[in-house]
Amino acid sequence: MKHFPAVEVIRQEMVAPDCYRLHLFAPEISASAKPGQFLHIRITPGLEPLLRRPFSVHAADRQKGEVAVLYRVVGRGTRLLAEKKKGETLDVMGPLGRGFTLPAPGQKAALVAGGIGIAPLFFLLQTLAGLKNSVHVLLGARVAKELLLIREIGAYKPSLMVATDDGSRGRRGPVTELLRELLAERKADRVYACGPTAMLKTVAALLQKHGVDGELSLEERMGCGVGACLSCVCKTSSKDGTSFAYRRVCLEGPVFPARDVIW
Amino acid sequence: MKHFPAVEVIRQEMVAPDCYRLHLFAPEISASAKPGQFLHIRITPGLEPLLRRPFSVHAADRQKGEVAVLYRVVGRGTRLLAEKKKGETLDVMGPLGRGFTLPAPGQKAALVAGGIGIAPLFFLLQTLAGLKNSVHVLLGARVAKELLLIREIGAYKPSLMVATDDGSRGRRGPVTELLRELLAERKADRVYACGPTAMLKTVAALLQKHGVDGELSLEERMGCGVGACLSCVCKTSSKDGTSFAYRRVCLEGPVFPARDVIW
Amino acid sequence: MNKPNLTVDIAGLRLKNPVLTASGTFGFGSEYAPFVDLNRLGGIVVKGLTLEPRLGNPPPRMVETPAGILNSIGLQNPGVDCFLAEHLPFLRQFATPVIANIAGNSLQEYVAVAEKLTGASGIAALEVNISCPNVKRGGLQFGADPSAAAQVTRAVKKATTLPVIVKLSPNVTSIGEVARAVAEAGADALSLINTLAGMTIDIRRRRPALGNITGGLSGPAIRPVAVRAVWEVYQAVKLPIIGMGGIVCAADALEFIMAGARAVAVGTANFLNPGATMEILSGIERFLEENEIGDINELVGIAHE
Amino acid sequence: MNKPNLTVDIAGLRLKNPVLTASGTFGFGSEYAPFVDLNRLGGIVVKGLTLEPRLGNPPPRMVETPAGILNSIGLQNPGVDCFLAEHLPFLRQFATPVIANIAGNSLQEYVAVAEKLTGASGIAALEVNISCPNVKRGGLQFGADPSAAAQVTRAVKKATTLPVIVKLSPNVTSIGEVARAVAEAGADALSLINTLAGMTIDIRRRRPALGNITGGLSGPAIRPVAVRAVWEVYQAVKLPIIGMGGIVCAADALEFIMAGARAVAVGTANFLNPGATMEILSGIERFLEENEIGDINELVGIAHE
Ligand SMILES: Cc1cc2nc3c(=O)[nH]c(=O)nc-3n(C[C@H](O)[C@H](O)[C@H](O)COP(=O)(O)OP(=O)(O)OC[C@H]3O[C@@H](n4cnc5c(N)ncnc54)[C@H](O)[C@@H]3O)c2cc1C
Ligand SMILES: Cc1cc2nc3c(=O)[nH]c(=O)nc-3n(C[C@H](O)[C@H](O)[C@H](O)COP(=O)(O)OP(=O)(O)OC[C@H]3O[C@@H](n4cnc5c(N)ncnc54)[C@H](O)[C@@H]3O)c2cc1C
Ligand SMILES: Cc1cc2nc3c(=O)[nH]c(=O)nc-3n(C[C@H](O)[C@H](O)[C@H](O)COP(=O)(O)O)c2cc1C
Ligand SMILES: Cc1cc2nc3c(=O)[nH]c(=O)nc-3n(C[C@H](O)[C@H](O)[C@H](O)COP(=O)(O)O)c2cc1C
Ligand code: FES
Ligand code: FES
Repeated sequence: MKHFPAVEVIRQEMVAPDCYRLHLFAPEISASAKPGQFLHIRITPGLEPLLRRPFSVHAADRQKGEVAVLYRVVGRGTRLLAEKKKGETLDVMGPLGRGFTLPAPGQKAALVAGGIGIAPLFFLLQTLAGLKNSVHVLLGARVAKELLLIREIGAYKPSLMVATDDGSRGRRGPVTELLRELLAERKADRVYACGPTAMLKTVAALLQKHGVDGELSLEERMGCGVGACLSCVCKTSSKDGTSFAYRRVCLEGPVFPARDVIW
Repeated sequence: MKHFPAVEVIRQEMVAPDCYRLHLFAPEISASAKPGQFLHIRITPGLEPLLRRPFSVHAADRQKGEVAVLYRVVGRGTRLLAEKKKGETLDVMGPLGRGFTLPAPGQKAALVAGGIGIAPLFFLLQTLAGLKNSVHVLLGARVAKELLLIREIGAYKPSLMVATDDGSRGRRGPVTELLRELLAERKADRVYACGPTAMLKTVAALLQKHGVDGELSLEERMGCGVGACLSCVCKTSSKDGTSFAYRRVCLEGPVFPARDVIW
Repeated sequence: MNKPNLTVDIAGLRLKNPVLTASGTFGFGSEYAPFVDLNRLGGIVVKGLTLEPRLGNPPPRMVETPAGILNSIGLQNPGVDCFLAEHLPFLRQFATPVIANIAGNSLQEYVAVAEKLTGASGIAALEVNISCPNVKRGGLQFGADPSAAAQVTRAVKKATTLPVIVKLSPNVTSIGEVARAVAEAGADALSLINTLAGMTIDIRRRRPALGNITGGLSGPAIRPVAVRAVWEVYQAVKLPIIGMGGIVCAADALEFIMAGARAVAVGTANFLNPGATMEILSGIERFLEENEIGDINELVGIAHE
Repeated sequence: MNKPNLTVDIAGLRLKNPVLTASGTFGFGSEYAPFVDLNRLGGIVVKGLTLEPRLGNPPPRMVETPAGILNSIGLQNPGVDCFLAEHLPFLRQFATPVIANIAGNSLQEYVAVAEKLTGASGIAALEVNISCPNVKRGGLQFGADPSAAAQVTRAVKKATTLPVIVKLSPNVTSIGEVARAVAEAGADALSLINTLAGMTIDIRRRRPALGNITGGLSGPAIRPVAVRAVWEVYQAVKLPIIGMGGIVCAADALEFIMAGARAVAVGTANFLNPGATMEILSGIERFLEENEIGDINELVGIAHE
């Protein structure tokens, strides 16, 4: 069973302007979730908004039976979610979808996060901490105060590089510039990226250019979240090589091999 | 202007099981409301429920600029209303509609309330307290614990009689039995009634039988509350004597002369 | 930047802004006068008028549905003569065009009502309701069939010198086809949509909830249907369109305008918020300013490009 | 009291209860298997099948509307052969009838798909989709016209020995007329309604929000339209009806049943609540018990009495 109609809110905290982290008590989810998978949350029992909202699993504490999601308030659903308080319950489906493929032993991993894209990558970082791979984290945002969770990322001691659009912290420019250099210097064997579409597109192009493997966490409007409604599709290369196929972000994704995505 | 988009809740109290009294800070309404008029309240800024809900003005404190409504939780809207807390605001239109006609000097008034029907009659009682008319209050409910506001009614020192369906307090049977006796003893010159449809129908029949004037506060599903949509109509005798006419409860009512209503 | 232009021309009628009231939801104007500055409205469309007074349908006449309401008023109105004598004089005080919505049991009745209104001073246009789902006759039987719709249009056009706006029903297989027929018959403008036919059942009583059994669905629930209808009619005919159906805020109104409506009408939203028309009007103005658009007309149908 | 009877007969098919899944909202069953006991469903109606695989429409394919959603999937499906080879075997494990929803670009295609499914073991009935608003051909062009609808019905009836359920569109002037035509052509049952044609516009981009411009509206918003359609078709023809459109709880399902539906299908509600079908089923059972009704069939069409 992956449907929990009454998951308890343990706490909710604002981590940056308009950015919240919600901790839920969900031992089954916590025990089985893999980095890159997501939760499909019904924010209200009413009809406003009607649909569930998907959020990546951002962290899991198996001891305590907790999972967290990290999200930005962008509309009605996330605004309502931000009002949830300790002790209230949410209707949660999950973990859903296909997560990241962990690097092979010895592979150097690079995690590229744009803005709220750090959400699933943080969980990946947590998981990689148990392995021996070397890990780069490239973190981008528009301005310094929107760089999320720097201290907490630091705790895992990756090689951390930062970029902001306005140069208010770290490199000035898009985070993909950091990746470009990393790849040029052959410091990454496997790349994981999550962020705005334009960023992911650049990442995919860089990976192709350097012949490096990587995975992208995509977003699309979702209905069911389980593969039944075919609304969340993205364009991917088709298996038989002809034309293309629409694949479901909720079931065949949200994580896709970068080279499969057609932009 | 009779539209106040942000009326502050002063306090809300439960006065009986599922029965609440809501106090609002609304000086203009308080200053102008007449007994029998109503407020049209938008309980949520969202679309669930979509329409406003009408509630009679139950009390007004002009000194403090407060008005109160007394209501029973019967569905979605009233359930949400019961959750409103001090300091929250509500979008209120009012006072709306045509209220009760006060008795002429010397007339003996009888107020007949079934259940939550005491809501507007309490405000009438408050108002009559300033006049010299003798006042009977006939209060009915299914069981003793649903008899509303007995103590507060008592404070105005009317002649108070009580009936319950199960006889758990006062006379056993419908409150209209009390009215039947009162009218037979010619103790009322003018009758005011509010309550379930069946009760109002009996009141109207008794009034006709005894040739006594009276007014009834009616309820119908409302849209606009201001006379524009024609959804809240009740069947009344037509002015030209032929056939009948549908009159708007919100504008020509909610208070109608008992003899005008066609059942 | 200068204030953006909000003036729109509909059927030879100049409106100071594109925000009208929808027929049947704003009475004869006076009901909402304590809540809305009638002078600021782009136009007032009054409740549907018939030749004789009509009693309307038995209550209950309204029931809430998810994000919508069903109504079955059934064209209760005091008749066109009473309207002219008792209600129009009030409306003449305002610098806002009054559009009379008319209905009839027969072609002859439409014509008779149109003639009476044409003589009167203070009527700016006629809106011909051939789409009311709540009356046995005088409504949808004319609107459901392109050739009947054209017939009514021709007859009313002949009977009046006023601009004729024909109000279309969404309860048809092809609203574009009805629009074309009505356009060819000489309509000056179109308004759409009227309510969708619907009903609910009270499962406790095991009976239809409305006294009239079926009713017309309006409100936000039907907005996507209405936007698509405007989109389709915009492609089908060249006539100006007054769009309506579930508009509650400026963003909703802009959807209709971008889909091809030159003006919009606000119906059910008045019940939720008597200030809806005013908020929509100022919201449209703000949108134009923020996006540096000098003239509302630039947005009409822009989503087709 | 004994447990009330929930068994219903549709088109010669005995269903253990009246709660089905609506085509396109429940995939091929396996997707929801982790959430729903497929054995407890009255029936499973699978995603629309065509002769060849279909890519479907470009995204975005879904957008939320007030109390509803618009979708423009466009019949993406792997084709009937792949369904038979890869998906049907999974469904055969369950003691629940599988109803195959079929569509086509042409009469021939409907016939070819029907023939392929008729041979297969584990298909209990065909639901003929002549009402999809999201494809250029193979959908509504057959459902909008009574005689075209009758033609498809006759052709499929001839091609199969399976019970034939025809799925009707609400986007027509008279759904009763289409129902009569389809009934005369030999349909064994009817299902209604498919989605209402609709669209929304993204006012920031000034473009339609859906990749396909228009889509189909489903969910609670359309429920009153669906209930009325069932009501009308129940009066028009004697065939059993599967009712759907915005059902999210048992009370909603009971509305359809009282309006004349012998079974109901749950669509959009699955997305909100994967347990919706199960809750609706137990809610219906509870209603029967509380009201001491021994057989669900007693309630079918009771609101007409
Ligand atoms: C697999 C997956 C994982 C996600 N993980 C996270 C996460 O960890 N943290 C986070 O903050 N967000 C995440 N998102 C995006 C998140 O689901 C949306 O921000 C959220 O649904 C918006 O809901 P709303 O009601 O607040 O916004 P709405 O009012 O619905 O829309 C506001 C804006 O958000 C956009 N939007 C809405 N839904 C989506 C969606 N499903 N995908 C992309 N854009 C959308 C709309 O286009 C619109 O511009 C994820 C999305 C997917 C598909
Ligand atoms: C002029 C007027 C004054 C009123 N004054 C009071 C008052 O002082 N105190 C009070 O408790 N109630 C009063 N009512 C009734 C009150 O408006 C309804 O109880 C309320 O609207 C129910 O809302 P809901 O969302 O909780 O119920 P819903 O979920 O909408 O419905 C629940 C039940 O209430 C019935 N109902 C809903 N609306 C109305 C209505 N307008 N009239 C009659 N029945 C309705 C429904 O038929 C249903 O059975 C008044 C009604 C009118 C018309
Ligand atoms: C209570 C009510 C009464 C209506 N009466 C009329 C009418 O008399 N004539 C008419 O053409 N349309 C009438 N309509 C339809 C509206 O004018 C409008 O077309 C429809 O409600 C859709 O707009 P909305 O969703 O903004 O309400 C009525 C609608 C409602 C809700
Ligand atoms: C995402 C989606 C896909 C659908 N696909 C199909 C389909 O392939 N064939 C079909 O006949 N109906 C299809 N429908 C229509 C549903 O089966 C149903 O008729 C409609 O959604 C109304 O029911 P609802 O409001 O409960 O969703 C689809 C609906 C949705 C929401
Ligand atoms: S959200 Fe339904 S298939 Fe992905
Ligand atoms: S509620 Fe609209 S006329 Fe009374």
